[in-house]
Amino acid sequence: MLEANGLRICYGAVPAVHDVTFKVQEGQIVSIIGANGAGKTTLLKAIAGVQRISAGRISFLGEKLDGLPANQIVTKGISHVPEGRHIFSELSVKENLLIGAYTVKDASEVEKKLRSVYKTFPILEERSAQRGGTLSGGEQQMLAIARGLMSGPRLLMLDEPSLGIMPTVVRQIFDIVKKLRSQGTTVLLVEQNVKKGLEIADKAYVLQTGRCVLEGTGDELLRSDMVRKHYLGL
Amino acid sequence: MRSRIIPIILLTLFVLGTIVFGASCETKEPIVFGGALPLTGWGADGGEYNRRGYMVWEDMVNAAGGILGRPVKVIIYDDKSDPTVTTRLYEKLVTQDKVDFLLSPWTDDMVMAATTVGEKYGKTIVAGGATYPAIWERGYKYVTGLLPNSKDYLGVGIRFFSGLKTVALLNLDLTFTTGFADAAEWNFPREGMTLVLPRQTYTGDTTDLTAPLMKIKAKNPDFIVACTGGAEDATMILRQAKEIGLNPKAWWFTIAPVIPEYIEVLGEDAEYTLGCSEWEPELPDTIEDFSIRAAFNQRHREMFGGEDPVEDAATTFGVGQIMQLAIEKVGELDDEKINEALHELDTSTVFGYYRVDEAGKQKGKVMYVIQVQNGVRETLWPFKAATSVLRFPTPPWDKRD
Amino acid sequence: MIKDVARSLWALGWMGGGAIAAFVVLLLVAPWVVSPYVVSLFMAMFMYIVVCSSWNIISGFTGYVSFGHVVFWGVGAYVTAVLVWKFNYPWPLAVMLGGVGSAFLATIVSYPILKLTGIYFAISMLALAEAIKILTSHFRSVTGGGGGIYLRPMASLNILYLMMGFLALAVVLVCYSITHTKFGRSLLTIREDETAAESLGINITRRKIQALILSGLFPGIAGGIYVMNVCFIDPATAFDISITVNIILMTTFGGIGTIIGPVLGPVAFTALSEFLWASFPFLHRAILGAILIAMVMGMPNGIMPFMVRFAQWVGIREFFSRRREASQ
Amino acid sequence: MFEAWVTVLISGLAMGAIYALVAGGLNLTWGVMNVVNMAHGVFLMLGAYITFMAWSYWGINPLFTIFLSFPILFALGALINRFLVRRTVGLASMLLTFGIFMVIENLAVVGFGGMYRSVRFFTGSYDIMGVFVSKPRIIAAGIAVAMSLLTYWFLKKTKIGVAIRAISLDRMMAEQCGVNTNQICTITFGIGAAQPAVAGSLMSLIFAFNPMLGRVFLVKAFAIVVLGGMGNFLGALIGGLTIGLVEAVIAFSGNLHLSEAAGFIIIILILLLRPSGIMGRRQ
Repeated sequence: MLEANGLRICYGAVPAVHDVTFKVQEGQIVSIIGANGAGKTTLLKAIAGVQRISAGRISFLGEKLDGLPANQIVTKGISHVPEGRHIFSELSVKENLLIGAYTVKDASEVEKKLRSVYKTFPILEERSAQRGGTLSGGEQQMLAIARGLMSGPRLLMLDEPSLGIMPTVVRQIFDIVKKLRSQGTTVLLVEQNVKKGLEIADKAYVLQTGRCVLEGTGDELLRSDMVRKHYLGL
Repeated sequence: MRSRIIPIILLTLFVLGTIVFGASCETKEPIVFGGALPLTGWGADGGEYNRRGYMVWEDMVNAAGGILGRPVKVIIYDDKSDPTVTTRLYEKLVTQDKVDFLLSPWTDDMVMAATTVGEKYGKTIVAGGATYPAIWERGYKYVTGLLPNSKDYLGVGIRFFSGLKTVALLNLDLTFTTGFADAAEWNFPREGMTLVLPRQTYTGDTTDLTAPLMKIKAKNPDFIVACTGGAEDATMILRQAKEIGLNPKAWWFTIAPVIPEYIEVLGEDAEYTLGCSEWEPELPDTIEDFSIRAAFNQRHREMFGGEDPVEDAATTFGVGQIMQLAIEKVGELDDEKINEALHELDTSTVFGYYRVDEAGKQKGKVMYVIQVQNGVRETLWPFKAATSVLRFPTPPWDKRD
Repeated sequence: MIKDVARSLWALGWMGGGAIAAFVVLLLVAPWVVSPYVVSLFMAMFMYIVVCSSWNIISGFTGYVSFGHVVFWGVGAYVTAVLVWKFNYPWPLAVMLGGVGSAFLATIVSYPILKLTGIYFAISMLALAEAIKILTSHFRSVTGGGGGIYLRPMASLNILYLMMGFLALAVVLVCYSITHTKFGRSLLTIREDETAAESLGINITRRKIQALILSGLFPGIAGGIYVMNVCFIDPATAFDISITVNIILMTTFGGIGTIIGPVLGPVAFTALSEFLWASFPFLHRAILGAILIAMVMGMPNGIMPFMVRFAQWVGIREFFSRRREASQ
Repeated sequence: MFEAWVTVLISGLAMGAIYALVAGGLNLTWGVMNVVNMAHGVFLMLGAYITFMAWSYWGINPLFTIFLSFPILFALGALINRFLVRRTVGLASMLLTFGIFMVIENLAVVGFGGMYRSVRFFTGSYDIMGVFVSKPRIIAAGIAVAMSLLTYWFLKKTKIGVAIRAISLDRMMAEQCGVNTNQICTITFGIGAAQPAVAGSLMSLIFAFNPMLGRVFLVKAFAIVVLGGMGNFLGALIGGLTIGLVEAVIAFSGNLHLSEAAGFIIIILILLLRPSGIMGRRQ
């Protein structure tokens, strides 16, 4: 579904990602794991269209993506839930969700989407009139995911959804991610929490200082010596 | 038909052009006059009228054979309404362009700046658009004035109403309007008037005059003198006075009533308001010696699309005339002698009588008292030149039709 | 501190020293070569170099963008004018006291106003300038009110021009040397990250106050020299917001936060506007505006990067880049 | 005395409402887009001239001319953003918009001349039990408040409005939600230009104006935006009314100089006490 070939991304003159190639199959959860500064977030930003790529090619459902502005990438069916959540703090929860559905033209369709995310995240319905900035970290993360879902994406990209959140809520979020897969949404997950990220993944890639060093199914990687030694400390 | 006229006109112009060009090549070195006027910035309006006065003067002097047999050339720069630039430009005129004589800039700030340069180089200036007394009270040797200073300017108007007892004073916070307000305060007790409350000063940024006008209304004065700078603030005063029903027996404005757009902007609200005029285009010849006035009006209309000259154009034309008279009296281009001559002259120009005291302050100029009546300015005083009689008292706003 | 300054001046080297010497020679020779008009034009240019460089200390180095810097210039001009007019002070002393006056103003407002950051600081300075303008009009007995103050011409153009020229040189050298001292470096740290600066043990409040006072001092002297030249000052001229706008425009144009930027900006602007004004008497402002638009679109970072590239091309990169790095 | 006070206060509030409308437009270009818009004043001036010309040449009722000045200046603002402002923020945008200001103001002086104009349409006042309410000012203020509230409603309730607010908070994220930020910013700048134009149209009923009209209001508008809280639209309205009221009170009890100075001193004081404005979000 999503294919990235030979990606090279630079900040100024310094390359953050060198020659990375990966694939996301429809209906799977694909994890990209790696240490801080490995270039995972940069990779997602490039797909989302907010980071220019210097070389390589990104295609989605056979269409070339790179060079498109970020707002058009959303219309292609990709939704980005960035690191740090980026909730619109002064907007109400509902307004945050409505902005997520900005690309959906049909009002009844928006209403339907809204009902469905409220069903997935009941807490958000309770808080719908509250300002986004007043939510707790876990609630904000849920709101960010819900907002990402509002455009009805075929591919949802999650960047560090477990960062700075209580473990119980993290479990909740990962359950929801699994549920999304079962409902037919493909998920591209970037995680620093390697164990969690691999357990859930159908396919995973390990990124090290901007290079893809290992790939395989989640289980394969969980068992690989390199991952065990470097990332799980076993 | 049209097709034949155009070539003929072009041909005539060409021939005329050649003749003028040829003639100008033959004539002697011109006498160069230079000055700076606000052609851009807040003073652009007045500056443009001033420029027209100089242009007409140059044209008419040259048509009449120039001064001392030499043609005249006028250089006008744009001072951007900024006195700093005026200073620089007059330095430039004296030292780089080496003009023979300086012309006056427009308005007190700029005249102050220009005369400072003139004083330094011993170049005399006949101040045109300036009334602030300080100009002549600094002990400068090389400045004379064409306009009466503000004490005299205001005195005429206030004397006209010397029967009224109570008065209120409004004052725009600028150099020349403050000069007017000072002069008004100086004049009031001399005519037996008392200020009912301290002068109400407003700035160019003031957007609401309700508060000071309400304060004045509470004291109900007979007479209101507003030292306004132009149509803008006069409009605000009159409209808001109408709104709150402020009804003195007479309204007196500085500057505004002689500005062409004053009546246009205010319409019937301008009725009954009085002001002082330094110059009116159409007046009987009996009051001052205006032999050249008709010619000036005529030439101005020809040169500027049929527009009548306004006060600011007559001022600068008058400045030119005075310079010319002084030069012709001396008979040579000597700065010292001409400066002396300027202090001694007792004569008349398009603008009016010219006679100055030792400091250079104008003493001879006669002012006109005017009132807006039925949408036109009528002259009330001097009586010899009056075109109408005073309408008094001003009816309350709600009793007007 | 003084040692640091001396060392930094020494670090200017032959090239820098030569440039200063060349400037001084040109400054001294100019009145004999060019007409007084050009001299007064240079003077206006030097004045803007002084105020732009001073603005740059608080706004470029320290990162506190001031929208009301004209207030220091205006207060300096007024203090000088009042001292000469009311108290008959000798004018050179009055000019110096003009600087003291504006630095004093900077001192009293600095503590509260520097608690504000970013746009709030900018707008407070703007409001301060407007408030002082109106109060100057109001207290007529001291300031002459809206009618302003008139002075007799006392100083010759050349003297004032030389004062302004040397003042400009002094300010540029001060700006240069503070970037090489601990004081200057702490200002740059404050600009980058105030919290980090504090954790590095920098007394940020004190540093900022010092920067504002320094930044208010020189415009005051420049205002005093100005008023001695024009011999006239009124509140509308002294606290004209367009002077602040010019300062920001010129410095941004030349390169904000650099040493050479506040020098290049006024020079380029004065030359350009002078040329346009002489060539297009009625449309010069529109044309200057159009050029400004074109420049922002064409070189969004001001002329500095362009100059650096030009300098590289000429081969004197060293001269520009060293200063630039020092300021970053 | 009581009637006099009420007259003065109503007049102050009316002026405050007009300040608020001018500041509201600036709040969009500056508060949302971070463009330090020095050209704001010329939009106001152009609005005044549109009304003047429509009234004097075609005799159109000046109140209807806001339906002319709004779309014309909206289009002009949108074009300016599309071709010029879009790529700049902060100080660079200040440079750029100052260039636009110089071009438009200079062309206006050449085209319209420096002389003062005014629309003579309503004059006089309503006398309500001894309280004088200026007709032109109260009508202008009413329209200004309506316009401010309409904008507030637009930002609060419409899809584009929510997108504008989202952009003011986090432009990058809004883009990633599928908002075409360039397009929305063009609309925002258009409204930001059209709002002062409506204010200008209203002012042509009140003041005699020339091409320098906008200058007086620019400084105050900047201050009011900060006073109300950047990006806060109700705040600008409240800030404008506050300044209008305070000026009127001090003008009546003290004098005009002090009243104008007080406006600015209050701005400094409020910022010192509440650094993000009356209604601003705490940081």
